[in-house]
Amino acid sequence: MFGHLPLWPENASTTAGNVDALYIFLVLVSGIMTVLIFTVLMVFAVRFRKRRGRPAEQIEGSTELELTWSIIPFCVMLAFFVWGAVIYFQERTPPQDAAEVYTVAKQWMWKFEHMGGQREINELHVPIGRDVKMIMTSQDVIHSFYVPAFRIKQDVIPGRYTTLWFRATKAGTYHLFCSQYCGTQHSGMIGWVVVMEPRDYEAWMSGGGNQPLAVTGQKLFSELGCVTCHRSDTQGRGPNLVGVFGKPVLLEDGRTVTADENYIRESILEPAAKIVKGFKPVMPTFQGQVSDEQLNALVAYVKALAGPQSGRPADGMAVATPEP
Amino acid sequence: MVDEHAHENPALLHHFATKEQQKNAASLGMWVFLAQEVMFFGGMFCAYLVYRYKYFADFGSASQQLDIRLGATNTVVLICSSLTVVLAIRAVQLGKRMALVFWLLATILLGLAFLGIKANEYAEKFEKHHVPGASFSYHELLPSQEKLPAAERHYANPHHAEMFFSLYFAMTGMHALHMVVGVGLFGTLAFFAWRGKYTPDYYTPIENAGLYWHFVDIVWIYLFGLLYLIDRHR
Amino acid sequence: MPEHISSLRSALAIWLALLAGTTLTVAAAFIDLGPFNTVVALAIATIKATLVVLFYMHVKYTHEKLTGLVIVSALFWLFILLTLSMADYATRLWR
Amino acid sequence: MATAVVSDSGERENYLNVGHGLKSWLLTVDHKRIALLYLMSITFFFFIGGFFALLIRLELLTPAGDLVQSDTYNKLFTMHGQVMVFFFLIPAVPAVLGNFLIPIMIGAKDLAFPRVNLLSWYLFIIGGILMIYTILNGGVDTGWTFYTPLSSEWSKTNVIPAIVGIFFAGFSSILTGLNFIVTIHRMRAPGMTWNRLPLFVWAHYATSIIQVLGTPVVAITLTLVALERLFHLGVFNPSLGGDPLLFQHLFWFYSHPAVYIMILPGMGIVSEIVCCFSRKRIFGYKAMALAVIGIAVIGFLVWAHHMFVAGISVYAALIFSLLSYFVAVPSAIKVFNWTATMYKGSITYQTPMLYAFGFVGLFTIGGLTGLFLACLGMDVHVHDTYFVIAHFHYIMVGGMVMAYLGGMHFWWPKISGRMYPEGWGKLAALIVFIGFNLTFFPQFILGYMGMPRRYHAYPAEFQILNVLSTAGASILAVGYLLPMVYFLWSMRYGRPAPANPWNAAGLEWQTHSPPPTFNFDEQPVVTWEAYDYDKLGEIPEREEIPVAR
Repeated sequence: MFGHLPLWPENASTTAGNVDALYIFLVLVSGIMTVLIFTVLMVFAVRFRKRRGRPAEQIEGSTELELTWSIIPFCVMLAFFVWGAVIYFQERTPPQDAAEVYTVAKQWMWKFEHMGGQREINELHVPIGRDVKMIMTSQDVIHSFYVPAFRIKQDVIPGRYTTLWFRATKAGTYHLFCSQYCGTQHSGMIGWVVVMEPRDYEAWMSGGGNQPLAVTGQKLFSELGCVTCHRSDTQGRGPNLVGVFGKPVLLEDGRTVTADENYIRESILEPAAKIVKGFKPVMPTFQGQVSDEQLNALVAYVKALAGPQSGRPADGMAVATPEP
Repeated sequence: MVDEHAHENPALLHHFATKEQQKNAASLGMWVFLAQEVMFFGGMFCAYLVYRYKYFADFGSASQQLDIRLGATNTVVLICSSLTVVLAIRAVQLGKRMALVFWLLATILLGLAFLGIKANEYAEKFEKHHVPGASFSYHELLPSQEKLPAAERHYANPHHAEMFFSLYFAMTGMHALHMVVGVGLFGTLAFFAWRGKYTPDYYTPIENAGLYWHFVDIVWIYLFGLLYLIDRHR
Repeated sequence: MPEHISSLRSALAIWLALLAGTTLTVAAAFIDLGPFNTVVALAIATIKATLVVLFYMHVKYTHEKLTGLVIVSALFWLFILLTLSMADYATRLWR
Repeated sequence: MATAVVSDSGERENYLNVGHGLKSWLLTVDHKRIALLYLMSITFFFFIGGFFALLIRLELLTPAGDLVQSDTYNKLFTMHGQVMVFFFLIPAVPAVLGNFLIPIMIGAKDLAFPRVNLLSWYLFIIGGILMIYTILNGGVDTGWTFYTPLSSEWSKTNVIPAIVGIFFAGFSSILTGLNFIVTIHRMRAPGMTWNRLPLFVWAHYATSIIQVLGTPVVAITLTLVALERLFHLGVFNPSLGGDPLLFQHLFWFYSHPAVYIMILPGMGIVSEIVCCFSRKRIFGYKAMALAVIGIAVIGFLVWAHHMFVAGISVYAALIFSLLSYFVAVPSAIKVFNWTATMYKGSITYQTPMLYAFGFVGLFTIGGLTGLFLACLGMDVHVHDTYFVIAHFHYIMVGGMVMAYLGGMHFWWPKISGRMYPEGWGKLAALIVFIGFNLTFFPQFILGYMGMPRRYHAYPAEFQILNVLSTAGASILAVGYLLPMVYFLWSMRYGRPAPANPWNAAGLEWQTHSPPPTFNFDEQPVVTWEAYDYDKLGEIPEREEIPVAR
């Protein structure tokens, strides 16, 4: 856009345009303020330079003036705040039907797993025009998932999920950076986000013949014995998990929580933390027994159990062909 | 030469106009120092608050592993030491030198008693493997689980119990460190008091050390409530 | 400025009150008051602390307003630290 | 001039010639001598930190990480940050100029606790020695922010010595602040009411509040990190359910207000300079005094704007974003009132005034870009990029260091008793201004383009701007070396300074240059308001400045 002198990152997501508009607004307003102050400073400096026979004229101050130049800028700043907050809320509210990518960050690489079971390292393929939700955790220190072309960023923290979403608008290959300092190879923890036309993306997804993530999760679910208690009828010792995801859950202590990814993750690792009403705290912890990847698969399976009507489509399963 | 400038009254420093100004400055300085101490402990109280909120029941379980009798004894010991400090200040105000020395020594003794009991508690934690680190082990019920049939009882998350003990050691450790400093301070004061340095006219160091001691007492009052007394009824 | 010399009686009275507070708080800990156990424990601790500050630390007798200002500032800053931190933790699960 | 004590050598006795030998300096309780001890120490650390900065800029000249290893680079920016923040920026103005001037400005003989003042210097030196030990022993690579769990579990470098060093430096800072608070409350000369205090003193009062109430929180927080490394007390350990974000909350509770520890004293200096070289009373004294206190208090309510993408609750983010905008109000008042002070003044352009101009301009840019970062949607994109680097260097280097240099020039005649060479001073100020902007302005653009901070190697498209930045840094280095050279030169060859070379208001100009040990020959009694430039007339021309003696 600006020839060889780079001033602007690529604009490749629905968010990017909003952030750019806000940025231009901020640059304009603060530019005007800067120019104003600089001009006044310089005019005063020249006009009121020392001249013989013209002593300084003492002025005590003026409360009206001071109030004026506090209140007006403050109102402008409130506009900054509101605009910024609106964009932030959009960025932090993932759409219901987003495709999901489970992400595990570790020193110093990004590991992605799509719903169809495709795994990637330091490269993320996404289609144009499709909401994508990243569900991320870290195996060691804090990392940060940053795609400048999308104007989005989210720290990735050990011990819990953080999420982020975007909708790519332009095919191309864009930088993926780790923006939270994470040790020796911090600047090497980079990769590419490859945005593809939907048709190319379908082709890419169907290649390889992976097992969908939810199917991996289903297998784990039986292997680990979860299925003996979490039965699909009401006879199990644990709650029936069908249709649970995304719904409010009433707990034994009277609180209500929403069954999101972090809740499911916590329930696997720390079953006693939030007991569903009417159940006994009998589930053993799986901390240390499942890897972050396996945990992701289990979460994906529990979400798939909720079925498409609750929002999360099983399209990852639909796109990919299960193993023969 | 600064030293040559010394006044007749050795207690009045050169840069103060009056003794009253000097005394007021010292007192304000001490209070500002204590404000700083509030925030120093405040950082740990903040951490405690966050984790107590997140791991409510596990903290309750871990708290019950602390010896409430030793904790209560220590509270009483500290309260008594606060009284002896008050009596020491009263003694110096009335110009009773030996009484002053006596009450200062009594304070030191009570301070040492506190530290002794604390050391005993720490030793017990080592024996029970309740010290955070590789050897930590914890297998205790959550509060109010004894009433349930054995199969349904639930145990506290050992990781969160370890977090409780991390905070326990950090908070009581920092407090004990302040006690050690206080005992040293009072030792010095007792020595100078015995030499007759403090008079009804000049006893600012004793007053300020007293403020410090009372502050450390107050911190303990909160630590006792927050570490020893939670979820005891279950 | 006339120095306040605390009377033996008031010193002992406060001492007894503090001991009573300790007994009370231990006793209260064993009674099930629901969520009020913490409230009661902290309230008693605060009463004890206030007694120490007012009487043993002579704040009640001082003519110096500054001491009060320092104490209030310290508590206010502690309040900022605790509430604004909890503003994050308490609202994390909101949706 | 009042009769002065004359020493054996025939010179008037002052704090500099009152005693000789190392012992008379190392055991001094004179706030002016302690200020000079601090001056030497922080200058040393400034050049160490600056050396690291130059190596960082040299490495970033090319996209590939080809000058040093990644680990070395990480240590360079970590130690650049730690040395500059904890061992230069925070003590710089308070411990040097504040220490020297506050007692004189309020008409006192010394700070309230001279021995505590000396103790605080020794604590600083212990901290400094530990920091140097850390550097010589292979450095530390956690970033100056010590984010857990990197610092508590994963880093294999000298985290504990660095933390202990910073702990000592922190307590030195607390004691300085405590001393100032008590001094300003208790040691004011007769007639020196709160409404007559110079804004420099007000600014230091506000700074001291932050030092006393903020520093202990970071002290205990870093101690907990050290305890986690030493004894596995896992307060921030994620595998025990510890929340890494709690560390960030506690760290920024201090470290955001710490920015105001750096900038508020600078604001105080600029108020003094702008008034003197405009021959004007400050515009809106009360608002200016209230503004510094306001910044100090509100500054404690905004810390989590460093954590908008860290995973805090969106509602908390909203609160902190809104509160952040409240700091902008008193900051705006400061800038506008300085400008208004110049209106209808009689302005001259001596070196200190040039630095003050630079400060107001660069602080404006730094402050306004701060609004970008407080703006939630904007911050998500530019957080942890070079935009942040540029922003805080505009505040800390463009703001605080400019003010510090301005103040050093302004009060150098008072401190040393000698005039600095004016021509060289102006040249250096110009070089610093140009070098600074060339170094840091390109970084705003780099940041918006998305270059993350703390990157050893970077994609090639960022190179042009990085080259500009490195070029600027080399100019900046010259600009910083020059004053050091001519200040040293002037101590021997500079023209002896009269008591009040600027014909300035303020008690510090009514005593000798350099002042006697107890600051004044007679206890001053204040009967005038601050900045009574209407009674002082014009600033003398260079050649009109009377030669002392």
